[in-house]
Amino acid sequence: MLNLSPTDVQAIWLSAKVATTATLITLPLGFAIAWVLAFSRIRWKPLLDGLINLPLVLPPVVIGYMLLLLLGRQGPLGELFKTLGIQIIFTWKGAVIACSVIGLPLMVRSIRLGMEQIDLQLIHASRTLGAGFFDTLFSLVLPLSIPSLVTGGTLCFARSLGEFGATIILAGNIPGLTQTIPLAIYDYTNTPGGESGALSLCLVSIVISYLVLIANDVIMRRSVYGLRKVS
Amino acid sequence: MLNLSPTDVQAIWLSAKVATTATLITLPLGFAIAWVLAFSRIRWKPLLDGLINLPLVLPPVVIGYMLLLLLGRQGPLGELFKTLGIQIIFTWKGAVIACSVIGLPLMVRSIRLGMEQIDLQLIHASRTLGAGFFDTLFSLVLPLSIPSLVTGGTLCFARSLGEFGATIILAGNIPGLTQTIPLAIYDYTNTPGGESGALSLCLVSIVISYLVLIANDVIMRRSVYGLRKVS
Amino acid sequence: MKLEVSLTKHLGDFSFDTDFCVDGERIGIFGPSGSGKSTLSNLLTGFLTADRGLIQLDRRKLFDSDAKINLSPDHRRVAVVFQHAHLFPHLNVRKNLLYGHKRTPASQRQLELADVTKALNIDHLLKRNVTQLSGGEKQRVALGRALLACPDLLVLDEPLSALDKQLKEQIIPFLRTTLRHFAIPYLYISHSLSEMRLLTDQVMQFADGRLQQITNADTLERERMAGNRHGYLNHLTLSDPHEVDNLISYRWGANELFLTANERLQDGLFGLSSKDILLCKKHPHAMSARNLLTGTITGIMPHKGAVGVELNCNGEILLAQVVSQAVAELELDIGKTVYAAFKASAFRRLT
Amino acid sequence: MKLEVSLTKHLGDFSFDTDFCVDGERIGIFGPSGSGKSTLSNLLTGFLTADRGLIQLDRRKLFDSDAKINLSPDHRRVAVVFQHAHLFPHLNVRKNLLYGHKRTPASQRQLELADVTKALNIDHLLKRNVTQLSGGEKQRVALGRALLACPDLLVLDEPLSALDKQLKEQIIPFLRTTLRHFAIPYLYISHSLSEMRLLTDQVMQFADGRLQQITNADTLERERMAGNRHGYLNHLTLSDPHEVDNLISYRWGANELFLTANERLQDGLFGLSSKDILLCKKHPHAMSARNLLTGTITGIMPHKGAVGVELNCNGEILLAQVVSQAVAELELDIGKTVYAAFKASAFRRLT
Amino acid sequence: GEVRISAAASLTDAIKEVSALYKQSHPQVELLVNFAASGALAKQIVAGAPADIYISANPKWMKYLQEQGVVAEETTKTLVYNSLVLAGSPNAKATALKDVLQMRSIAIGSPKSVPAGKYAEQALTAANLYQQLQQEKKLILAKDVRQALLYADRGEVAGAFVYRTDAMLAKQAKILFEVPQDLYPQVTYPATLLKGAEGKTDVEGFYAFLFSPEGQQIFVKYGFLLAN
Ligand SMILES: Nc1ncnc2c1ncn2[C@@H]1O[C@H](COP(=O)(O)OP(=O)(O)OP(=O)(O)O)[C@@H](O)[C@H]1O
Ligand SMILES: Nc1ncnc2c1ncn2[C@@H]1O[C@H](COP(=O)(O)OP(=O)(O)OP(=O)(O)O)[C@@H](O)[C@H]1O
Ligand code: MOO
Ligand SMILES: [Mg+2]
Ligand SMILES: [Mg+2]
Repeated sequence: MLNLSPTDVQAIWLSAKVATTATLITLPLGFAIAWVLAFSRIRWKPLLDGLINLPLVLPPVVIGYMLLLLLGRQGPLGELFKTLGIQIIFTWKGAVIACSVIGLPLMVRSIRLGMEQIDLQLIHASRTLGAGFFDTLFSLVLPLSIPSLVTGGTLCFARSLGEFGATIILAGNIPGLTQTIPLAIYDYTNTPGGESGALSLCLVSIVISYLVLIANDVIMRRSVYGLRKVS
Repeated sequence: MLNLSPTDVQAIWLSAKVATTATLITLPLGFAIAWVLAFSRIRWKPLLDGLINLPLVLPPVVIGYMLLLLLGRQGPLGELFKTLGIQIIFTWKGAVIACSVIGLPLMVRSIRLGMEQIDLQLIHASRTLGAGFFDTLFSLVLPLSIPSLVTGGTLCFARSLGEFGATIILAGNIPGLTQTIPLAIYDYTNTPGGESGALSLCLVSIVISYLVLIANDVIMRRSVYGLRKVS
Repeated sequence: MKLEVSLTKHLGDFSFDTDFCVDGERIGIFGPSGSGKSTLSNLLTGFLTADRGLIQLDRRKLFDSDAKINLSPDHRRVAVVFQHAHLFPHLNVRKNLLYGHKRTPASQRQLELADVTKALNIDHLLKRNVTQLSGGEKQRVALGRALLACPDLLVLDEPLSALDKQLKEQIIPFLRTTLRHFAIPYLYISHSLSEMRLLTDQVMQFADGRLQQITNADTLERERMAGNRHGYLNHLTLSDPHEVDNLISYRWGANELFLTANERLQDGLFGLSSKDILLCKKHPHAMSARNLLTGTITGIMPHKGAVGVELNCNGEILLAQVVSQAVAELELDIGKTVYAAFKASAFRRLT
Repeated sequence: MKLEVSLTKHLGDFSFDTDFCVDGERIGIFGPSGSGKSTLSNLLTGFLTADRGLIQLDRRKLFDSDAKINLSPDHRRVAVVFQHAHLFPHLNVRKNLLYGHKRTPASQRQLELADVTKALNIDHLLKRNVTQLSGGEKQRVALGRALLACPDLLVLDEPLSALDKQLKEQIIPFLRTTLRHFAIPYLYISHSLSEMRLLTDQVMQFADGRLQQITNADTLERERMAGNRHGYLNHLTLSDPHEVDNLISYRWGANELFLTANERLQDGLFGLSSKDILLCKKHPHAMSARNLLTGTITGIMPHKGAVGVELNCNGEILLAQVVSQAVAELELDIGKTVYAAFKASAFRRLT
Repeated sequence: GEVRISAAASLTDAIKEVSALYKQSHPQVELLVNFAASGALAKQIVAGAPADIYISANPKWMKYLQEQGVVAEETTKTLVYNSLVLAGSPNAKATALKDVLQMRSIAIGSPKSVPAGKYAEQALTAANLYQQLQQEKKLILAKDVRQALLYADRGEVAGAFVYRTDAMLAKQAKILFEVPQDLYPQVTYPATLLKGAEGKTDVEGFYAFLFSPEGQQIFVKYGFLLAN
């Protein structure tokens, strides 16, 4: 039933690689931002909150366009990367950046929802025991946030698997090089009779995300520290 | 600075209407599904979980096509709606359906994360006091889930504001009728000198979502029932 | 109330296997931690389903594995008060109280809000948010909530064990009178014998998921007299108080007793520890103890290092406790007369 | 330890404004709920920042608004034990204990894990998950965790108030000896005078955010004698135990006392309530009370309805408590000699 | 009455202007135009989306609709033509097709899904250039023509094969040369009435206006070529 061409197989590997990398990048980033939003008392918090939410609110294509302006040959960051010898546009790194930006708001909101339930007294206790700010962050807040990190990671991974609009602008649609599953599906759907190819790739996406869901549940069950004690 | 044509203004109203309606639809639906996933012991739970996640995992355009097949002339639901005299495709209702389906996984996951922290003993107490299954659901679980409903609602609303791929397929891109903000932005990017129009619409999106974020924070602060008591 | 239970339930390593039939309104469940008390409570309310067996409450079958009957918790009419109050955090006190009441058919509502709030002294809290209550207030509201559901059976699963001693002492008399007052049959689960004595008529003793014996708390406490730091607590029902100088005089059967005056002038049940009673062979003349009764020895019961001496003082029974040397030295024996001295301040009001 | 505090802090309606300098190792903070005790604790640890003022601990300035000094909590070396243990749920007992220890420079580590687990009797719990501990075990682990951080000052903010009476009584002697043993200066915050008496040398009494007086717990308890259900608790240091028949004989200064034998044979501090002492004008001959001391009255102190009678029994001070009629009847007066009778079972071991 | 038009996205501006003009003389007619990719439009129509007029950017999707039997075939005709050009920076020296070999990188629409990309592939293959470009990894594939143009306009690529009409939208990029028409099939925009729309006066009126000199002139203004 599965009907996969060699470039499709490459697209699958690439998608898995991009989604995984994007998730691994946004996990620490999302954790840090969620921390700031949940605990710190900086003044421009609402601004940060709004900014983080942008990629959720704007159409992905617009986000892709903005990233192109930023990271392109003439963009401010693009020049920086060029001097470093790093090529972002038209490479899989571009896809990673696109997916990371799109997935970040989902990550941040999940982690924050979990973090806001951590007992402040625990943090107080940790500080008085000599743990500094960052020490407390890593030795206490991080492990207690695992359930929400897992949720955030799952959302980000899944969204990355399906991300199309921003990726195609930043990474292009080059089979074998930057073509992820959604882009390959797009190619199929724009060809009369391409349905079966598109369907096969959809199924693969579904299977991958399903595996991630199962992993999610397993980690979740192990890391909810007695929050729900069954009588 | 804002440079809005009459159809842009219509697009803004339509987007607000669509996002609001989609949020209002997915709230009860997401609540019910989250409940099943968090509390019930049915066997096909992982299946349901996977199904709910589909719109997150697959590219929005694909979801749009699937919905088109389902709701179209020959689709199983399409016939049903036709006998009811309801037209979905190429109406704002189509946009609502597209956004609802895309927003649902975000809604479900947020609500579930919150629900899983409700003390089971409270539910036990409610049942022994004579509250039946549904009664407990509405009089206890629902009010205690408000923070996560708010988070889910915010995510769904924001995502609906930005949804492009599924909407354009199901609702079409008809100015004044089904053209939402992302579709209008798409049109502008296909027009010479359309940048300023696109930018204006992006700004409007941002402002709307910002208002929703603020509302989120206000409700949140009022409804976290003493979960975080500052010493 | 007649409760017939015959259940088997396996939970991991633990097995609960019990068979009994009790008839009464005030029943205690006593046993060490992990003996299956809460398991029984959960089986009764329906949060655990037994592997096999039967639960019958009066004429209603709540569970019967043979007949495939298993009423859902909301149809069992068995309410619970847990160790922690578990009030609904989103409702104020009034709404918490009425939660079950609203859901009870009008025909079965035997109490109204005002009755219960008055009895539990929580009138002034009605508009409060539940996070603003003290531990004792919370527990009173939880009790009121359960009472207002007018259940056929109320299960109290260590309702006081999370409270501190002082609060406990305040709330027990309360519980005793309200539970009596509302005549709702209950099962009282606790580790504490003193709670049991005040609140139950019969006690079922559990160990390892099995019923050991059905007895009463008084008997259990006597058996533990020597080990108990406070000795055996005599329960004295005192009446007709009136002030005499700085003291209060009470009637105890045919006797007159004096208590210190930091007491309400009200009839009630008072505790007097067997350890607070001094026995003298001869009348001790001028002595600071305000109470001196003449008693005939009706029983001498050695319990480990201590000896319980049961006295009949004008028809009332008093249990004193002395060390074994004193028995010899005072030549205590059944039928002899001794003087029992105890201070006006030795009493503790129980209700 | 010398602690100098001079702080002003406004929190909503509440204002905390205090100025003191104490010198000692065992200091109590006493005051009603809402008097600012936890506020002081938070100001000391650094979770609240005062509006203005100074905190100086020995030679270190922890806070000085003028000099713009405000050490962060992790640099203050002030550890806290809260009412609820607040153990880290993701770490086992061992890792909880070592949390602060690992973060203390080796040069300042005065204790090792083994010392503390032994003293607190938690050796067997090391591998447990913290959700599997009882309330008392949790609190002991929390204490161990704070001790192992070897702080310059330990703040105990009602560390026992969430425990039940029985556990409290088990843990207090423990606390007393361990805190003594490890010689870490501490502030003990509590509502309970009896805890204060056992654990502190000086007591700072707070009300409404202001320091009322610096006194000691013994004085405070005497003042409250009549109101206290247990009267004033005499603290007797007893030594040289040996068994005599079924009893244990102890030395109390020049006196010999008999205690019931459900006691360890060990020196210690014992409590004897002023209410458990009977005074007789004449020698009462055969009597079940095992202890009869001759005492000279050195003070007569009326407190509301009760009268405290201070006796000198062969050089040791004992406070008895009688009702006012008894004073007249027994013709009590300073300089007179009376007999103090109390039972072998009236004692309570405190340490 | 209502006239519903489903038109390929590349016609957006031209159709908008034609509609505006038509409305001046026919204020009672309500024109509802739906712009999207030709394939998406075709699938919508098959699924039963309401449409009277369909204008595709290539014959492939028109043929698909004919096979589905939803088209009033007798009304199908070519509306306009387009041509393929290379757009790039004004400083670039490319003047003929073979010069692309000297360029840094070239953007084309993905040949699988974008008709313009397919035409570019055909032209380059005919000129024996495609293989070499591919081997040198100089080809950047875009999801549609606009995206290819965007890359050229922003200087991300040295040049992009796009339609003439698109190239005229670029801010910086200029048309460097036209691709010789003999190297690729002519780019046609077929239009048609859909079944059920025949006989509606308003629909037929607007359909005729599209082909009228007034209408056609507007297409020319946006760079389209006329079906002589
Ligand atoms: N879901 C479960 N799975 C396995 N064992 C369980 C489960 N629930 C309870 N147990 C075990 O059953 C035993 C009885 O528990 P139960 O709660 O009935 O005791 P209890 O008498 O109420 O004790 P306590 O006085 O501490 O409340 C315990 O050993 C407990 O560990
Ligand atoms: N963040 C705050 N905002 C306003 N008022 C506060 C705040 N924190 C504490 N208070 C008030 O300050 C007063 C002192 O509180 P504090 O916790 O220091 O009392 P306490 O002596 O520790 O009482 P307890 O014995 O109940 O623990 C209380 O009236 C309290 O309501
Ligand atoms: O909403 Mo998108 O642009 O199809 O990812
Ligand atoms: Mg239990
Ligand atoms: Mg406090």
